[in-house]
Amino acid sequence: MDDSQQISLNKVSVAYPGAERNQLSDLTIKTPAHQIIGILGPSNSGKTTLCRLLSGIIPQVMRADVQGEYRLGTLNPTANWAEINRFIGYVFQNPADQLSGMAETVATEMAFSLVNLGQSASAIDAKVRALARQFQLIDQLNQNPATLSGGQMQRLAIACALVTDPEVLIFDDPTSQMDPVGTSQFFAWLKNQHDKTIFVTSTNVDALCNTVDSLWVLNAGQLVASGTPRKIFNQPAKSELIPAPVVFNLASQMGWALPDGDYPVTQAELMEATGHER
Amino acid sequence: MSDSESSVVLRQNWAQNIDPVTKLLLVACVLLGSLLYKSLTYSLVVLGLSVFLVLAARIQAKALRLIEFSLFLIATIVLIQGLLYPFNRTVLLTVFHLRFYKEGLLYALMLSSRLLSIIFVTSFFIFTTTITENATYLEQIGVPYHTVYVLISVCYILPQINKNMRHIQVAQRARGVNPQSNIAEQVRAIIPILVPLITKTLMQSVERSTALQLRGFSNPNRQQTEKLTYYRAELAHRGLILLAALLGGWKIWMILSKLV
Amino acid sequence: MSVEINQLHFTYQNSNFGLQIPALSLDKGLTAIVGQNGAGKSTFFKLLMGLLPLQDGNISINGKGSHELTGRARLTEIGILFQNPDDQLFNATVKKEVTWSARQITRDRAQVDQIVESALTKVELLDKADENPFDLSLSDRKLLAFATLLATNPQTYLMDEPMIALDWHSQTIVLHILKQLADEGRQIIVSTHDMDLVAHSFPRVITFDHGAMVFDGTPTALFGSPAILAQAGLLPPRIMQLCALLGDTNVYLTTEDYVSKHQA
Amino acid sequence: MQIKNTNATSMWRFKLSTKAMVLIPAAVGINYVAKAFAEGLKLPLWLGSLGTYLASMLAGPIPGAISGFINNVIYGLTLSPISTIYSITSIGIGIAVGILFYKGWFDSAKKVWLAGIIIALVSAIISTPLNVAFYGGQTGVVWGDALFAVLVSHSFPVWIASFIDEFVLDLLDKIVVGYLAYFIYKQLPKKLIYFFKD
Repeated sequence: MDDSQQISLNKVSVAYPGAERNQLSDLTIKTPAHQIIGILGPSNSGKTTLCRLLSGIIPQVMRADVQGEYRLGTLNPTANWAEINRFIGYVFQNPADQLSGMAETVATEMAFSLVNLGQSASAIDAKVRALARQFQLIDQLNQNPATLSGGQMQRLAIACALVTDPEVLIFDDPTSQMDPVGTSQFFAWLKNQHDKTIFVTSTNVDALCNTVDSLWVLNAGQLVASGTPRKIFNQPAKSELIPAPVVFNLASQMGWALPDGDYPVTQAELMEATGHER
Repeated sequence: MSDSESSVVLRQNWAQNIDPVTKLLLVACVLLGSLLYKSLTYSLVVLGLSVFLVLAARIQAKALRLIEFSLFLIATIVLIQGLLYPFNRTVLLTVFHLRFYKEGLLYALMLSSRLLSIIFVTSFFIFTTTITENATYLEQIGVPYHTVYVLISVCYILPQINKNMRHIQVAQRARGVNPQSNIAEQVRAIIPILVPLITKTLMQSVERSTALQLRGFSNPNRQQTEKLTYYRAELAHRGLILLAALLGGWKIWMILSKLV
Repeated sequence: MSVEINQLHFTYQNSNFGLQIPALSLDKGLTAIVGQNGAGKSTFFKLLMGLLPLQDGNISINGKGSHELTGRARLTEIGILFQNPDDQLFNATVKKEVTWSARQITRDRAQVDQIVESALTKVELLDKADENPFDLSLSDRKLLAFATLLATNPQTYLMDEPMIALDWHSQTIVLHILKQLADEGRQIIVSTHDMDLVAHSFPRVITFDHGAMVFDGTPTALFGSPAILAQAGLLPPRIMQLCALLGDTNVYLTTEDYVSKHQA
Repeated sequence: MQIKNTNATSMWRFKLSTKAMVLIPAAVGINYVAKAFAEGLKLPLWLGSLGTYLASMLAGPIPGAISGFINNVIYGLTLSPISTIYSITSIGIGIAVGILFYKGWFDSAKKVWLAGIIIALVSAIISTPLNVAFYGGQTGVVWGDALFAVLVSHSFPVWIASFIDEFVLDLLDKIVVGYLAYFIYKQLPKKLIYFFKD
């Protein structure tokens, strides 16, 4: 696997100016790109700081003293910062903060990133309509963004991040304000996004385990565990830091193990372990 | 997505076919003129022109509402200048044995007509342009997008700050602060309302600054797609800049001729 | 000591949303309010707090008409924790924030200090007493807002989505405190999306849908009627979703509940 | 804990970063809402420069001056056209606050009222010629104009009477806003202060 397909962090530490302790300390990991990575951990564990580092917000927008090297395939955020939106789509925890504050209609809001790239009106119009259809916002195109409902605003924020077809997507706790139906729709949509590198932080352990390819577990700025959800929750020295998903609790208490002795963590593995899948 | 207008699209109201920058230059000229010239006839002429402008654009109702702010002020000007203008000589009328002088009243008339003409010519700009029209046109004539953003986003941030304020007032009432009762309670409510409001407004501006940059805000080859066209915009700009130069030049000429 | 509501009707001016509650009595213990975003949960809470005008019908809070309770008198009867703590924090330090609330009900120095210390200890923020509230994480800011509510210690607690933005440890802290308060005989009314929380901790659950009360009973009864769940746009607890995948459509509240019934 | 200006980046850094550009509209918004709040209180206070103070304290005199200027221009082009004239005064206030803050005059409560007096002086010095030119020396505030009338009737020259009228109002307003800004700045989270500082 050549370097362009690798995500690698080597002894990465980040400290905000005036902060007593490092927000991230000594992160080291090497993993293939083009997968969905879930980032888990208690509050103050450094999840948001890691998202800011990977996207280039640190140090481009937010000053911080960063040590160590980090690579996202061939992308170097600081080098091509002016055209960053071509490579990275970032979705904030609070979608309202994502809007440009200058658009009278949903369509103009979605077009903002493309106008900044200097694309032609027709190309922008086509792209915006396609995304509006994909995110059920087609009838809201001429509506003022401020009048959207919570769920619509969340979908608009995601659409704005995707409009430039970026290779890397970063979601910082996107479903915290969504109701259960909205949350399951989001993770279902996320599961079938292919050949993109996606980072998603969340406290919803069950949804993450069912969706991601691998998990990074942070605690107080350190990477305490990483790997597939199955590997992480079947480790003997599993820390009490992260509550296990319901699938794992159920299977471990009922003794439903997978052929290799691990207990299932995702719904698919549960079906396999209980011999239900057709 | 409105497609780009190629030829001069005549909007229904003639005033909307004049570009925003011309209207702003008009306001600047009237301001400059009233700063430089104290003559009554000049001020009355300018007032007449601005009233005609407002009537022709059929925005007199809205313009009058803007005037309400200043009517009380104009009344005090007439009162104070009428009685106390330093160059008062000839008594015009006495009311409740208060002596009103001709010179003072004329001076007050000059001041008031200037204030009214500024309000009228500004309302010509306010009530015949929209925020997006201003933003698009400023960028179209070459104003860097960063500057346009700073100027125009103010109009969008205000509704959001007011919404934040209402949420905070409700939240603080639940904690025992009641900002709507007597003056003492209102003063005591200043800190509990303003601190969260300002912190939240500044935090949101941090988030927005990050979001903007992530969406390519500082990209040099940004290309606005919409092209607005107006009636003889170029000509109007040059004409008004010339007018401003004339106003300034004439004043300097008058000062020099007095000295020599 | 209970919250009595009857013939309550409320509509916002320029929207077709209307809240109707014919009759409802909330007595001591834990009660959950569930329903989709926009179903009327927050409006209901604001009406109980007297933050929205009482259009018609009446609400009595522990024997007193809700709209007679003004300013400080209400603080010891009923209090609310909003979903977003940032609208309420305005003091220079965590300690001063809680002290401000304590001083709304008592001026006695010793009593205030005792209230502040006990509130901060319960939410485990005592070690951050001198920090600026806005330098804390969102999870800690929410615990701080909860501490200010504990400082006034009302008879009725309204909690609007308390678990949102809290990490797991903080969620266990809040739940533990709420259970303690319920055992002391206070009314604890919690609006939430977390059906697992409702299943494992709440003896009573009320469901709102488009401003109407469509269910009032036990979680077991609610999760046993798929029609109401579908109408209100709700999902059953995760254990039931899994069992459905395995072809078992019985009602289970927790994993332990399932295991104990199948551990033959 | 007062954030000293650790690295001595010059306070006159002109190239406006995106941060300053987003701070300016927020500062103007704060000016508006503080002014509306003061009008609700019916006290002889404007409070309309609170946002300008905070912008100068957070990002230096240039963003402070610009937010003051834009505040009056936008206020003039939306609500009361005459206030466009006073954008010059707001520039003066922004610069004065920026310099005083940089020199440490907002470090402790005791110094703030001194800073307030200086800012009131700056504001009055710039506003008086504008008041004379446009209002014949008045300020538009009833309290101040009554004082102006009394002074002129005791044959004070119009310029002096107008300056006193403006200064008395500015004194109260600029000191109160000074303390409000001082108190709010102390409350702001560290990460916000560092964000706008570089």
